[in-house]
Amino acid sequence: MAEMTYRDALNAAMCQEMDRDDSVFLMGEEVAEYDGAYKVSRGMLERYGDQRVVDSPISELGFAGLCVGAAMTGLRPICEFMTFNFSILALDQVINSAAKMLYMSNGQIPVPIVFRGPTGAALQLSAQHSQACETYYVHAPGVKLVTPATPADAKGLLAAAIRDDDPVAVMEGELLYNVRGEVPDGEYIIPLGVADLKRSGDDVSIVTHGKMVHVALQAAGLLAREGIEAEVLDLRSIRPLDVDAILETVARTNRVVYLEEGWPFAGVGAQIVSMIQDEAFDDLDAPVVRVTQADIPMPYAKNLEQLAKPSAKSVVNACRQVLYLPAA
Amino acid sequence: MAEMTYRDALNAAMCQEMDRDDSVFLMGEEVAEYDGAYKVSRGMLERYGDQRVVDSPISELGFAGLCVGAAMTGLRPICEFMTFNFSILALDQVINSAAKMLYMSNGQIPVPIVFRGPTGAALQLSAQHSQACETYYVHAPGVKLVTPATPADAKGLLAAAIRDDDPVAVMEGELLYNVRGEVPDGEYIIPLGVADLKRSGDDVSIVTHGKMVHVALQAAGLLAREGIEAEVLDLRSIRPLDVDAILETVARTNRVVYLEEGWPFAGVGAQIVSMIQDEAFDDLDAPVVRVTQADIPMPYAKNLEQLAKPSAKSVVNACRQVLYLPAA
Amino acid sequence: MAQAIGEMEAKVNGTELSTADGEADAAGLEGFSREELHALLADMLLYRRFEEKAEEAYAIGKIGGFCHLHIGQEGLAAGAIKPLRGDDLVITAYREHTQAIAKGITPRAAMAELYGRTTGCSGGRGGSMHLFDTSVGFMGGHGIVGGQIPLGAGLGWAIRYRGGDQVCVCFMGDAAVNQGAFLESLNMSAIWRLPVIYVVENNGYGMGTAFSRVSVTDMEARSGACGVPAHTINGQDVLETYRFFEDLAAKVRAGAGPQFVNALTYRFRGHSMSDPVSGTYRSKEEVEAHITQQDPITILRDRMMEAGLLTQEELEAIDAGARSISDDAADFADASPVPDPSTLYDHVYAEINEHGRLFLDGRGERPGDGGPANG
Amino acid sequence: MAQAIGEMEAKVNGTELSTADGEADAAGLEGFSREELHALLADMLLYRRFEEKAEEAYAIGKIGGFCHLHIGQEGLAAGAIKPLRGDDLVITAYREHTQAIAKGITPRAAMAELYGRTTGCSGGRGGSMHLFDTSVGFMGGHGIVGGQIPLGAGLGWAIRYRGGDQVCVCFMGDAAVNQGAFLESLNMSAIWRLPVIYVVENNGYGMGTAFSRVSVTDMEARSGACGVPAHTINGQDVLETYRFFEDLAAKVRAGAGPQFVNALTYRFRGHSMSDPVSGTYRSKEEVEAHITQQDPITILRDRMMEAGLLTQEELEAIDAGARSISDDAADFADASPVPDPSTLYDHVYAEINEHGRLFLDGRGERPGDGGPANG
Ligand SMILES: Cc1ncc(C[n+]2csc(CCOP(=O)(O)OP(=O)(O)O)c2C)c(N)n1
Ligand SMILES: Cc1ncc(C[n+]2csc(CCOP(=O)(O)OP(=O)(O)O)c2C)c(N)n1
Ligand SMILES: [Mg+2]
Ligand SMILES: [Mg+2]
Repeated sequence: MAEMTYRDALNAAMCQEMDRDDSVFLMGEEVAEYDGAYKVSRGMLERYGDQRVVDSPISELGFAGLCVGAAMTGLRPICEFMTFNFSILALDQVINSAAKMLYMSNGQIPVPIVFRGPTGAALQLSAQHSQACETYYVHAPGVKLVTPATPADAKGLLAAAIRDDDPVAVMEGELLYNVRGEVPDGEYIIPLGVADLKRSGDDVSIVTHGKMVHVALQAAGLLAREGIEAEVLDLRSIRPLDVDAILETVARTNRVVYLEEGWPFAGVGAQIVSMIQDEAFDDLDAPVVRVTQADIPMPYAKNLEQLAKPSAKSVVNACRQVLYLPAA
Repeated sequence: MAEMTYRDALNAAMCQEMDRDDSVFLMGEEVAEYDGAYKVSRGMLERYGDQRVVDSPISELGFAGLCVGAAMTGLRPICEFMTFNFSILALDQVINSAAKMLYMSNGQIPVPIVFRGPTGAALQLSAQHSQACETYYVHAPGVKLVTPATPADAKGLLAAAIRDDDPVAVMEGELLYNVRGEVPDGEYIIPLGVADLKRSGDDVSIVTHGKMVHVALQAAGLLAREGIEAEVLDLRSIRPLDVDAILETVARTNRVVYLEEGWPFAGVGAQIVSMIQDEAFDDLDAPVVRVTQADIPMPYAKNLEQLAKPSAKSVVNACRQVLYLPAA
Repeated sequence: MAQAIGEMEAKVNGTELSTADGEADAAGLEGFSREELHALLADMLLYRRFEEKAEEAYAIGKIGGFCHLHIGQEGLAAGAIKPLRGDDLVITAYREHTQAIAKGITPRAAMAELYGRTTGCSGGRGGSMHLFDTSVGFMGGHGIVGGQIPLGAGLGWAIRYRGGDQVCVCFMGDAAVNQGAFLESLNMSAIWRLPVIYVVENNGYGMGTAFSRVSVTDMEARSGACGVPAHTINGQDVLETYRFFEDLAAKVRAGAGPQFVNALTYRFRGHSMSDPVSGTYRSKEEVEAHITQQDPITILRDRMMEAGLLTQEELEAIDAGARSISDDAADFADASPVPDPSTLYDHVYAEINEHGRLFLDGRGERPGDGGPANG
Repeated sequence: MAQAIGEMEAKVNGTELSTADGEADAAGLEGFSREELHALLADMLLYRRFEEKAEEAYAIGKIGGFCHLHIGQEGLAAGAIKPLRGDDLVITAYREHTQAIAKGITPRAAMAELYGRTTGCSGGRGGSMHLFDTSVGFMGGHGIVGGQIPLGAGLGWAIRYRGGDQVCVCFMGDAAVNQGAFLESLNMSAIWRLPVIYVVENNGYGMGTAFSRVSVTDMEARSGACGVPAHTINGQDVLETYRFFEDLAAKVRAGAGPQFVNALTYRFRGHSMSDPVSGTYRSKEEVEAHITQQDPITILRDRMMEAGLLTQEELEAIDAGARSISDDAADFADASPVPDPSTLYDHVYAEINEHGRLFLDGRGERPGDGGPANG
């Protein structure tokens, strides 16, 4: 175990996989000479050379498609989007090529590609740079999605994603890159599809993913002061989804809040709620409450942005709501 | 009232609005000289000239963005996608420009644009040409979406969409274009956000939208033979959403099936189920069951395609399921 | 400026190989053995008969969906693909039946795919627009206009990455050069010197839109922005095309970097089976003139006959062979089983995770149909 | 082939207007009155001081998010925008503060937007990357690289549709020409002869990537594929730039169709406030050399002084004016109110429907925050 940042954990996962497998390469804007816009690929150009760590032009559709094409031959590209906001330009290649290729070709052409980069809001980046993109990636069958919240998860999930034979989106967070935590040394893999109980509690379940895990833990801390014990279930993987873990926490607490940083309409939370009502209808003592970004383009002004983002306070109040307690 | 096809009703709506407002124009692939790939714009080139009915190059991102730019000055473009499958290439302009412009500009720049064309599957068009695209359009606040199922709705909703000051996606269906029905003469507008009860019944509610309305009605017919009276609520508009109408039908029958042609994960149905469990938790006698396309890329083979699409039989069985009856 | 269809014809007619000119014809055959000429003729006739068979099958509902025939453009399937090596890669759009056969997919496997049968090269899942066979280097069959262009760059990237000396040939229609993906892919190919030959099958139209209506430049100009060298060839002359690609592939193999080929050709049928052959966008006369004067099969046949390298009997025998292969392919397809419903969910993911649920169709069973789901 | 920064410098230095050459300088002032020269100098100094003020405010946390300064490129804001008419339209990317001011947004409204205040030109909702003021024809401020290019084509379309004689100037960075949107937009502009001037602010780099690393062609070649005429100008020479745009706008107004301008310039600061000024991608020396030899303000100042059209005192007065306007803008911004939380949901939709629910934040109230929702 060593303490390191989330950023360095991602770097470690890429290096771990590039060391053991020549078919892995990294491509994206500023990943090589600039060491990555957020320095995630620091030192990798020097270590692996410019054939395996490649600065692309600003051509999201093109270089994502190029990476998919390379993956069609069995290479394992890590395609970095500087942020997932920009990947909306590349969605056609994600959905129509990466996601559908295996099926259309009757299993002949797996596409072992990783799409990675930060999703969601950072600080005051305004409407076009603050979007959480999970829904665009998980709606289509054929794509997997993981959202590591801690350095250890970042290392284990990214490594697993690189080894996976399917297209996997790894959604990180600009605000997570500096988060520090213990990370297992050596080869470390976390299988996709396994949620992680980040905190136990009997009274209410906060189910969440990605950087909202930290907001959930903060909220759980506040609730504990009031004597309410919240469980925090970090899905870690949205597709595949650890349905059993969700159903277990529902059965345990009978009260659920879903927390995510993206928009509500047809968001990940909508799917989770729909799944819970379908499979644990009788376990619920109250409707699941969703806490999401306000249903608006992200405003620039600091005070508005803060209001628009989910806060620990809003999660606390949502928990109180499912417990039929008045807002704090 | 005149009987006409859905195709002609769309044509009538566009002509009605182009006659009364010079700022409306139509742009898209093959809309002019070819009369539209599906002949929706038949005769319009002759009637309005090549400045208002414009064949675009195959440049979805470009011409959608051009239309958004034109709308920023107050023009009212109708941007036809030959099918919405191809609009995935244009999503950046839909989401980052059209949907966010008004908010980013603090209300200075409305974007009164219509995006229209067929969504979803037709017959054996395989994986890349059979996708229902609703989720990609409704996830982002700032965009509206309507899905007319009948010729009358096609006329009234498209006309309303053209007059609306916001970006509105009008999702049609290749398999609907030949559907015939009574359509009101003269100026005809159906306000966005008003669902339509296409059939009344006390036992179970089938809530749906777009071309699935016809599958729902077929299923209701089959159920009636068994003495089960199903209500068919056609949402018509997904955003704005007629929540009251949904809650009313839930309160009346206490049993709901959501039917859509798209994929399940984070689909429109997930949002509707989530909303129902939130706002009508105690009205439900059974979990809402969703009937959707199978969660796979659409296969080409006829038998597989049929299996992958929602069928009247699958809707009947879903209705039986929420009534706790064995499958038929 | 605009490369109107008239101008295109002028170019096509302007080559030495006009059918009216016996001497030039003889010259045009140079470098091909009798066997080679017979093989090319047989290939193109097979493509023609295969497509006609598909047309027939479509008319009686054996084939569904969109079906885009290559009739009239066979010179490019044979001329551009036959000179390639088996381990070279081909990727293309949706008008690809004959290209698939040229690269090595059997007529049976191609036709069975059109019929949606398990014996099809994509197991019946892909259909007309999505033929695949990695074992012969045929990488599909793609339906989004321009979508295959970045993929083609990626295939080239992979070849270079592994240090191989294969080439990738990436076909597209003339309308595809207006997609942004074209610019992005050619630019990346240029800066990384990828071994990719981009070929525009320039039949003058994207559906009902003449190229001259959506471009003010000639096709040749399109790749210049990115510094990819452009070449224009007469795609109706299979021998010119063959020689050209033999040469160009060798150069690219040797490290010449990406190339752009503007191959002039003409589509003899409607855009797809659902579209009329002519209409406001092109006259019946225009189509007729091309069919009579610019048929790649007729052009080669006449030149071989004039040069005494083909007799009427031989021609009939070759054609009979082509017909019987096509008939056999259709019979084979018709007799083949449709996919088993139990396979509906196969191949959505390569790796079925041990953990979590990948398919969200309910709790292990879809309502109604009883389809499976990964629980 | 590649347009390396060295070559770019050679071009910039190769113009007649080298600062070392007194005679050429005098000639370069021709056609401008003393007042006009003073005004241009004052404009550019204002842009410089405004950006320095923003830099300062960012450092102390008054401005947040991404903040991309135009320092070094002011010649283009003044030279390309000042010759335009009030009703002409400008659209651009995220490095747009000075362009916004050039088009008529007040320094107060611009600065207040950077501060996220209600008095900002976008009410505090847009921020640094999204300045808007339709009343002066400034159409934003867009953050997706290349995203403004189709929008610019659309503005041109609207002008032509209405039969107006305005022009639209659409700015972009050098890296944006690698986006597919560039090809698609220029092509449509060409086929429909839209009155749009596409201007590349060619500062040689997209973040840390030299243009020569992502292009094998010169910038001039980029618009040729679509048949849009290309021009290269020295953007550090505000007078050359001004004259050029005066002329070009007149031509476009008269129906010359779309144009492409490669304006050579240089960024004196890091890509954004979060990035270093120099690094592995460009040396300290390179930056220094440009700052000392290619500052558009110094170049104009020296020439005016040499020609006896500017005294040191006048310069100081102009600069003091620029500083005081910038200080005033910052004070104004600082004293302005932040947006009222109750406006959070305003302007998501223009038309709040009478029917149905548009905002899905719960049942009329968001959990926790108590924000409103349209019920
Ligand atoms: C992105 C996209 N837009 C539109 C279509 C519909 N479409 C299919 S083929 C076609 C015309 C393409 O013409 P061209 O590239 O010249 O190829 P050709 O059909 O002539 O072989 C169109 C518009 C599509 N499949 N994909
Ligand atoms: C589509 C997209 N990809 C990536 C980015 C991140 N990004 C912002 S600016 C920039 C560099 C742009 O360089 P250039 O166009 O030359 O403009 P300059 O910054 O030099 O003015 C990048 C990569 C973005 N905003 N949008
Ligand atoms: Mg064509
Ligand atoms: Mg630049």
